[in-house]
Amino acid sequence: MNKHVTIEEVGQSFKDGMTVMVGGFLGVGTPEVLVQAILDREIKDLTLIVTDTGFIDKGVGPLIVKRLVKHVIASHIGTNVETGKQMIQEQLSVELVPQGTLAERIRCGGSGLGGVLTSTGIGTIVEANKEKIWVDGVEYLIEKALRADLALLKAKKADKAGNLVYDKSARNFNPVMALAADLVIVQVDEIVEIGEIDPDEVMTPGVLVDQIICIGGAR
Amino acid sequence: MNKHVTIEEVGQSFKDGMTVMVGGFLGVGTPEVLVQAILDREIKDLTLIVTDTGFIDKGVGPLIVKRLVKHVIASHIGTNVETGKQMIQEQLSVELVPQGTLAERIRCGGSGLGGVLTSTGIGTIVEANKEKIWVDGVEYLIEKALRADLALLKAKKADKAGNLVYDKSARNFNPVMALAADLVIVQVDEIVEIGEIDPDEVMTPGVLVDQIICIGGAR
Amino acid sequence: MNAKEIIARRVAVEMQDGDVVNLGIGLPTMVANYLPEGINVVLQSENGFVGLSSVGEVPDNNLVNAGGQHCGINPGGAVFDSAMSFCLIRGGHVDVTVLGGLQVDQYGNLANWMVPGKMVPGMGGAMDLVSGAKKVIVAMEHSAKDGSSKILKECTLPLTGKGKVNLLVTELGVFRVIPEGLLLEEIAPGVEVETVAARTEAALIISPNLKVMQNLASQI
Amino acid sequence: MNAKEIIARRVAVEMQDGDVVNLGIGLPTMVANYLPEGINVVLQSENGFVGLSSVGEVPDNNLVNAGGQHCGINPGGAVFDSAMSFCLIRGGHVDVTVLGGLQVDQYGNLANWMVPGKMVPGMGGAMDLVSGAKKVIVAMEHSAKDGSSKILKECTLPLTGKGKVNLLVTELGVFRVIPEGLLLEEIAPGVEVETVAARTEAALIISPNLKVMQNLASQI
Repeated sequence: MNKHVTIEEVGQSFKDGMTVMVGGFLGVGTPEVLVQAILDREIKDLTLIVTDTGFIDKGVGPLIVKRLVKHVIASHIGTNVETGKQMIQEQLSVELVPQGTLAERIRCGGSGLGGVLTSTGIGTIVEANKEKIWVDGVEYLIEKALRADLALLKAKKADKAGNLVYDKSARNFNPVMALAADLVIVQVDEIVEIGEIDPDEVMTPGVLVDQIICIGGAR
Repeated sequence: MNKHVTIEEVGQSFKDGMTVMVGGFLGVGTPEVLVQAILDREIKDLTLIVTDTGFIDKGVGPLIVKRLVKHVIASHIGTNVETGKQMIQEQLSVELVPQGTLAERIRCGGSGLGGVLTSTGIGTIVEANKEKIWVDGVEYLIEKALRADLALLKAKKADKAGNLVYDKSARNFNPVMALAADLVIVQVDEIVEIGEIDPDEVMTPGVLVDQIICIGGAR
Repeated sequence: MNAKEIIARRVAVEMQDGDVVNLGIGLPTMVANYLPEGINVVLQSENGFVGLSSVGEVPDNNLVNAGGQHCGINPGGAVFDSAMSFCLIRGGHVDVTVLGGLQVDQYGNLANWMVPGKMVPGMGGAMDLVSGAKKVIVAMEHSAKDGSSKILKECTLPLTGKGKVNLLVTELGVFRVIPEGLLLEEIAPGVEVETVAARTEAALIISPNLKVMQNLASQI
Repeated sequence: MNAKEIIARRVAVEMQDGDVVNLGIGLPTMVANYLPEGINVVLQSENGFVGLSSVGEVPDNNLVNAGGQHCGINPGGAVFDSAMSFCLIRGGHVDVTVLGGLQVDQYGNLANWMVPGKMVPGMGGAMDLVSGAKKVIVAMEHSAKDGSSKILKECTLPLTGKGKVNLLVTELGVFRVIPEGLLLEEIAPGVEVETVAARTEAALIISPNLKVMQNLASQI
């Protein structure tokens, strides 16, 4: 069960119109080689689920610049001027989601949960078109689960069974996204043999990971 | 900010009638010294939130045997005959919760979430007195958050800032319970200086922990 | 070969190489002993890890299975907390769960967690497993100790899950839950269909391709 | 001392030793520079860690703050994923959050994440922070660049949070949100109450114990 593959093999599963989650926070923890693979193949009409749309030249930003994305679900788009521009021109639709709600919705999508009750966004436009419910005297929004066809993630290290270890703040959304996509592909800096990562040190269990590309090997 | 205290100091915060979460699974990962401290002080009328009630002589079981508990919220009570006996005699009330739902309810209680939507328990008596909701064609139960006054946890190692590292399957409910109580007390096998645990290896951040007792020091 | 061994052997055939599998306590645990050659599965333990294996020479008090018994963890295993464990279980990341049963009915309902007035151990993780695993297999003896059928038109005990069972394996046969009811697909060697029907309260649909139970012949 | 420094200095006084604090991007970040002696706080970074500190000699590309800038992490810090980060934020484990503002009103409403038709950067983590932090402090300049008041009877921009602001600090004073409205508790040295009132659209309640803004005198 060696999940180590080449970047060419990975690209075969990319399809126009797919929904893609990409890990990272302002480009940190974003698998740039996997993003580049989408760019190279010009996979289009993507729905992108990300915490932010990066910068025009970093993170998932280039996917927006190249106009491969038709819909974005994100908490922040301010650092990539192209996102706002295309949104105002109505060439791109954007659903803005509070960052904590985004994390929970993705986690729900990967955990057999239909959604969560959160008070984040109560009294704001985030309420629009959502059900609300009172529990023990507090009003909550019902925020629904999110899933994707594909998750593109980045980790520091993997073993060949797909167990992942992340590095510092490059962890961010990667672990929850590993739960919530039909196909999970991870770019790692280093790949080691099974048994070289202590089970207690695994941050994302390999059973969630389908394919791994290693930068050392892929470049 | 040294959170290392003695077992005597810890006991001062115990109160009759309090709601207590105790980590562990069939006694593994249960802080037996902290449980003993409740026994020694005969703190009574407890509401206990646990995954199981252990055995008559292991885990939280002795709290039941000593009749210090009036209400239990748990997923499994079968390994402690006293729990069932007191329940049938109506000396103890028991709310049985599916184990995954219990974990989520505790996590919600510690995370500012009012509850989650789960399909676990649909069509069973777990539905009783609960709201149901349909989301995208699937029926879910609304399961509400749980909190406690006190959480008693166990870890392998802590630094003096309260950062925790658990050992193998002794992790179980300890990390979610660390989120969900007003006072969080942890029994550890080893206490180290701040800086000796790599931030990436911390399993529960110290900001969630109030007090630590170290077995080496306490016994 | 006793009934439990027959059942465990047959359930083992359902596993595919690489499957993530959760085995309930008791009979289901035996399935791991009969995996066909070349089929390696990753065992999930609901108390918080994958890579469950048999206990090593020196038992570790911090490493137990969901029944609280000492166990081991394979290289390539991973430990997590209970919340994550059930994210995996409910979220469809467990390919197969094998559970024991007190009753199964022709609607795919399962009752295995309590007998009112008698035994209320609690559902533990069973409700999450039947709710979330991709494939739910019930492995149980065909009849109760008093000889009554455990395979009913409709369960009388409180349910663990409603309409969630995919496959039922007993020492008499293999039954698939289909919209029309229980389809008898395989039958134990030397057992007559009439015998199975007589010992089953639920109505049975007999598969036109009825076969002898797999993975047993060579051992009998 | 410029307006931003006045504000940051005063906000710093609100911190208690050991507080877990989340500082927004921009002006709020400056608060860390003015913590009183003996007050050590644990800075939470919403992208996934506690123990945020200034960047070391060799920047690490995998260690950035919530603004994407290189930073450091203190000994005793801890890293986690974004879900856990917001469990801390929403769950009341952050004692104080300091946020910038476009508008604050007398009901404790805050608007700081979009200007329709002009600027829609998104709310990032701000809505979770105002919803979940134990104490929400808005640190902003008193007036907009065009001189108009940012402290209103009612916010006109889309809200970040409804009724969640506890304290507002500007270069002119300190305003506590109470059920009756905005209570002016402290005023900048040399500034008249009338000046503050004139530059504030919201109705002000003047505290009978009105004081000079703390932590400034020694520096002016």
